[in-house]
Amino acid sequence: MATVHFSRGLARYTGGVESLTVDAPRVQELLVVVTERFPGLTQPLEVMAIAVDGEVHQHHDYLKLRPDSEIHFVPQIAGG
Amino acid sequence: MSTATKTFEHVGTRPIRHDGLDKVTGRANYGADYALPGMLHGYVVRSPHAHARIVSIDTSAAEAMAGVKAVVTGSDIPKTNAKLVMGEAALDLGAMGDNALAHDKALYEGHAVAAVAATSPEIASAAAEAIRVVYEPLQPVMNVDQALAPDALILHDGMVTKGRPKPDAPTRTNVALRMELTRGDLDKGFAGADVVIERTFTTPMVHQGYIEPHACVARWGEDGQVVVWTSTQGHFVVRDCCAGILGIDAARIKVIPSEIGGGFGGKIPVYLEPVAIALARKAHRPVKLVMSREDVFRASGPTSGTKIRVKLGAKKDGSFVAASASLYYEAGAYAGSPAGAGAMCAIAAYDIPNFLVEAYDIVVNRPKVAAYRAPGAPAAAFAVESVVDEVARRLGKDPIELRLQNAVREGDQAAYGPEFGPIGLREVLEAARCHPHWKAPLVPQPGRKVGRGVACGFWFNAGLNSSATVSLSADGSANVVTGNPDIGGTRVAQALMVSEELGIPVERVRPIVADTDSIGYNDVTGGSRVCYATGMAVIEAARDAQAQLRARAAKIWDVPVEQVGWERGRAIALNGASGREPLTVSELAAKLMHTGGPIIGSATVNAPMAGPAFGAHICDLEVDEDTGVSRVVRYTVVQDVGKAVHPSYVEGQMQGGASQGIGWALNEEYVYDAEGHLQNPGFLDYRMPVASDLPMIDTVIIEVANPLHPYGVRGVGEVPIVPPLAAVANAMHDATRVRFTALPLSPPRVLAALKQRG
Amino acid sequence: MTVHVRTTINAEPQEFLCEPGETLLEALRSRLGLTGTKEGCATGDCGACSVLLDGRLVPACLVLAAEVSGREVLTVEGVATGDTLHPVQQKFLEHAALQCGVCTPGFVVAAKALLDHNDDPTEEQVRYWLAGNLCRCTGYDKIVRAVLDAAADMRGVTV
Amino acid sequence: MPQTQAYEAPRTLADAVRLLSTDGHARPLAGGTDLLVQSRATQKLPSTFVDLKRIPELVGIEVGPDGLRLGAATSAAVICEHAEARRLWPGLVEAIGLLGSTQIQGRASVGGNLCNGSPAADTTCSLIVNRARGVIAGAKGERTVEVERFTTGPGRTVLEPGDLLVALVVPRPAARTADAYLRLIPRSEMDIAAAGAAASVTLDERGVCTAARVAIGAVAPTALLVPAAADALIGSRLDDAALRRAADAASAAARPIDDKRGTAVYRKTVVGVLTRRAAGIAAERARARP
Repeated sequence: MATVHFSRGLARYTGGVESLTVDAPRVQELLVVVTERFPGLTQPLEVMAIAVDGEVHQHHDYLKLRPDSEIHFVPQIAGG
Repeated sequence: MSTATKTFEHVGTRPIRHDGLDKVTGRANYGADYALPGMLHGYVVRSPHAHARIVSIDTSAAEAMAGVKAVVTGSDIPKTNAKLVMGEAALDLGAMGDNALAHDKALYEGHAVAAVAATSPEIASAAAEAIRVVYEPLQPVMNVDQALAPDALILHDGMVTKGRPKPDAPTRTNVALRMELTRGDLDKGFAGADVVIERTFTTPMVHQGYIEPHACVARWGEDGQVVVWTSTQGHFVVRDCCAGILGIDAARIKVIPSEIGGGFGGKIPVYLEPVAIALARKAHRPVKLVMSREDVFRASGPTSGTKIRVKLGAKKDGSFVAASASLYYEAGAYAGSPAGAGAMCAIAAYDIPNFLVEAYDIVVNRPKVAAYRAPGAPAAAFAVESVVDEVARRLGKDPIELRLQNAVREGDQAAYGPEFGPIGLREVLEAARCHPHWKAPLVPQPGRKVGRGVACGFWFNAGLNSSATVSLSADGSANVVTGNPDIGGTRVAQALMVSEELGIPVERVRPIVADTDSIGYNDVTGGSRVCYATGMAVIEAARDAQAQLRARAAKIWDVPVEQVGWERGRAIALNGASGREPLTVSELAAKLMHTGGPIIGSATVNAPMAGPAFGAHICDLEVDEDTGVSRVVRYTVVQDVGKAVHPSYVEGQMQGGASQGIGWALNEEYVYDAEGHLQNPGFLDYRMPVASDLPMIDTVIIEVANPLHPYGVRGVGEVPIVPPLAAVANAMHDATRVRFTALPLSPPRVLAALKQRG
Repeated sequence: MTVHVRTTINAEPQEFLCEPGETLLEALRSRLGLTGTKEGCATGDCGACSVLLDGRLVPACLVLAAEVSGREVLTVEGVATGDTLHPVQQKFLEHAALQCGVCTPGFVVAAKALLDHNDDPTEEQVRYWLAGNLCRCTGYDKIVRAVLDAAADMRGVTV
Repeated sequence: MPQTQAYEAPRTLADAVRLLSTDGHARPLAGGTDLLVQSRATQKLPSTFVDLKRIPELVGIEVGPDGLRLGAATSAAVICEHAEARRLWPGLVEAIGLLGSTQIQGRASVGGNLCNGSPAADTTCSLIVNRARGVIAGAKGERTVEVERFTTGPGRTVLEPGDLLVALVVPRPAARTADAYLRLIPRSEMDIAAAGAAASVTLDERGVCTAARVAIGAVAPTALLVPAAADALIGSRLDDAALRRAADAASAAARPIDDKRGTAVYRKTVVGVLTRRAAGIAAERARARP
């Protein structure tokens, strides 16, 4: 079960839930579970990238998750 | 081999760049240097209004003029909602197309509304004057405060604030995005602080200031094949943007990059290219478009003006316990300021247990901002590093000590999310503390006050996608081909990497920047990613070639390939195949056709991560207290670069970034009147530093290897523009005891503050 | 009324026709194919179009092409002697005094003009002489060093 | 934009005057550093460029017993190379040396700087304090005008259609007389003055100021001669108190505006500072003179 962490900002949309364990093979499936559980997160997550085990990914849908994966949502970086 | 102990033969040397000879003799071709047979000259008609509805455009008189071959308006650019994923961000092709030629509204002074192509520049400009545009002027929204006012005019109907819950009812807003970073308990954190400093800072909109104006030539072949010659930081992005905006297959567009006369982020967006293609399609002839310097200032590139509130709490011992910050960034005419990146950089250098950083992206009637060297970070660092300086003074602490005490280290979770790997912030700060500059006494000149300031800066750096090929010639020379325009010496760095891997002298390696048809996809030259990510592709391509060379040696020696090693540019026989003399690349190359034909090594990398980097700058500033005129008299840049491939060009990046930051701090700013007309669209009154404004800029290269790169390379180019704003302002405070919260520190502003101080 | 200009450019006789209001910069670039001289502003504020007119440093964007009749123009293309680079050019390469390189032709011409009349300038003299040449990439450090080194080199040659 | 129809390079003053007086849209071209920039910016190209630089009276610098004669189209670079002029009018030549970059120096002329009519023109204040006069040729013959009366408003001068500024003449300074000019720019180079001040002072054998002229620039529609500032200096030994009184008089005389180059408040303040410093430098120079 991967663990998803919600920052205090995001926890406003989860009713205060700060973490959640999800059984999902990949990020794509994990996001489905998370947004079904907390529909209010859908818009806020649009502008976030995902850090899986400390690595930030912009294109994350097919990223495989380990049972002990830690997932954080972080802002996207624009330009460069 | 660990990168820390890795020794290099070629990397770290300072050979003459391959493209240098053409550049010192005037032979190198930049964007405006191309001319084709039958080429037409284009002219872009631009809005004189900062905000206006376009009622009608009558092009008939222009079209009827002799020599006019095509006229285009917004109606020639399809409206689209398409997005293009470019590296880290999604580009809004609809906004980009609307920016290239306005559809319904002119959103800033200088917004392109029509364009003509004619047989001479004179006819084109005369025809442009004959185009009748009827505007319905609207009240311009020129800054963050005006945009957020309850009765503010709305730039874009239907804008919703991303990052906020979907509104139940339609909202009217100029806020395109809100995001935040939080950790811990802010109230508790501040409650435990002995010192709390809170201030609000502003920075002006500034321009990248590249010396070469935007320029391109487009040809629409009768077979439907489009060729574009252009000065850009990323020709693949030009191709994909033009394809998306105009609805053409990307494969039908070939973009040939010229040499590029500076970009700093400002030559990532497309402005002229879709217009030139649209004109060329109508005219059936090649079309050249060149921006004037005024066009460049009015209608391309600036970075956001900002308003930033920072609150920082520290204990008496110096440890930071809480921070909050609100960052408001002007996006210009369309969503997409670097507010988010600013927020993520704001406190990235420090380990603070409790924080809340929020950022707002706000549209205003100014040109759409483009990336500018560490976009978003300099303004945020100006605010935060000024407050850190104030905390140090309040606590009576050395400002470098205080920063060291709170500096993030490997294993810390960055404020913006991930855990830091090996980073060099502490090494940088230690080096700054030990530098003779930091210890030198300040010597005031008669009639002048002198002060010293220090500040840190952080930038993520980017990885992204790169392709490279290394092809070997029978004489033992090699070409290394990539797809990243070389703005500051990346070609010679890539050649050095090939030399390192294959043992070919660097002058026998020819680095090439190939067009979009001739090399695989490359993301832009930006994000300080070329030496890092494209460098990785080059190294992998060279290693691919090296593996093939080993196989050829195995063939020559008639041994299994496992018995062939590679050492200092030569194939060597390993145990079991001893007694055979090593074969150099030249010797192997001479036998290419007998051992299996040409060798081409190739690689494509998709690097999701890069090594983040930190710098610290020390600034000595003199100020004439009677006039408010100040000069930077000594400046030192210390930066972790991972590994300097060509140290001269690494130093050059550090010096150049610092001088841009000094200009931002002291004199550069967009000056608009109340109607939204830019008052200083030229180099005379947009005051970039000139040679006599600056001292020599000392550099200290720190090398904390980046484990993600085979040589330990980190991005270099962006970090050095982050600290100067605060370093200069902190020096100004040291000299005058006035805390400046608004940039630039222009003489009138400084003198006014000194008078107020008394 | 087209103007017929007979002049000398980079020590070679040149003839061309131009419009009366056309600048030397426009004529060099679009009529004579001498695109080494760059346009950065067209208002005399950036120095990218620096050329020598009868040995005097001028901005080609503020000279009419018609004015150069009977006079001598030197552009960046004429600074090297055959395959031998001028010391300023050589030192720019050695010191990595260019990044994007678009300001480089103007700097080369301006620095050559300085060293033509002062072969031992101070750092301050170099900085003020070159204040009309904008460079946005380098922060000028390596440019100033290259010019000082070229001056030393030239003194070494002539002494 | 209407195109320029002709380029003329007359060899005689008479030809130049004829060309300019027969075509109201013809414009004289000296260095072109203002004319070419403005005609592009305003999209108003002259019908004919009348290049003055091949007319002998218009180019060249001479220092004689009566003083200095500057051909109006002489480039700043040529003037600055004239050692005798530098020695006699150090402030004036320094002001001329401040006209733009090295490149601009190769083109820009004092005549052009004056005829452009900018209140911020660097040379005007120095010409005024040195009692320079402009020699004007026109269809009706030649006349001379004191430089302080030459400019009548921003971009406006006493020149009438067909008039041509031929030269500037500056009388030789009296004994123990010297000048200085300072301007305020945000950078170290390449800017238009936010304020400027020139001073010329004459001392007697005991070091008492017997004559002075002070002029200030960029703080009013035209450069201003400030008699009150001169009066503050005359009779003093040019000590700090006198210099400060002159500074106050200059600030009081200033009528600046707010614009992109500085605020009115700022300009009013710094023009005093510049006056004080310029007068101080002029005093030092005068003291060093026989």
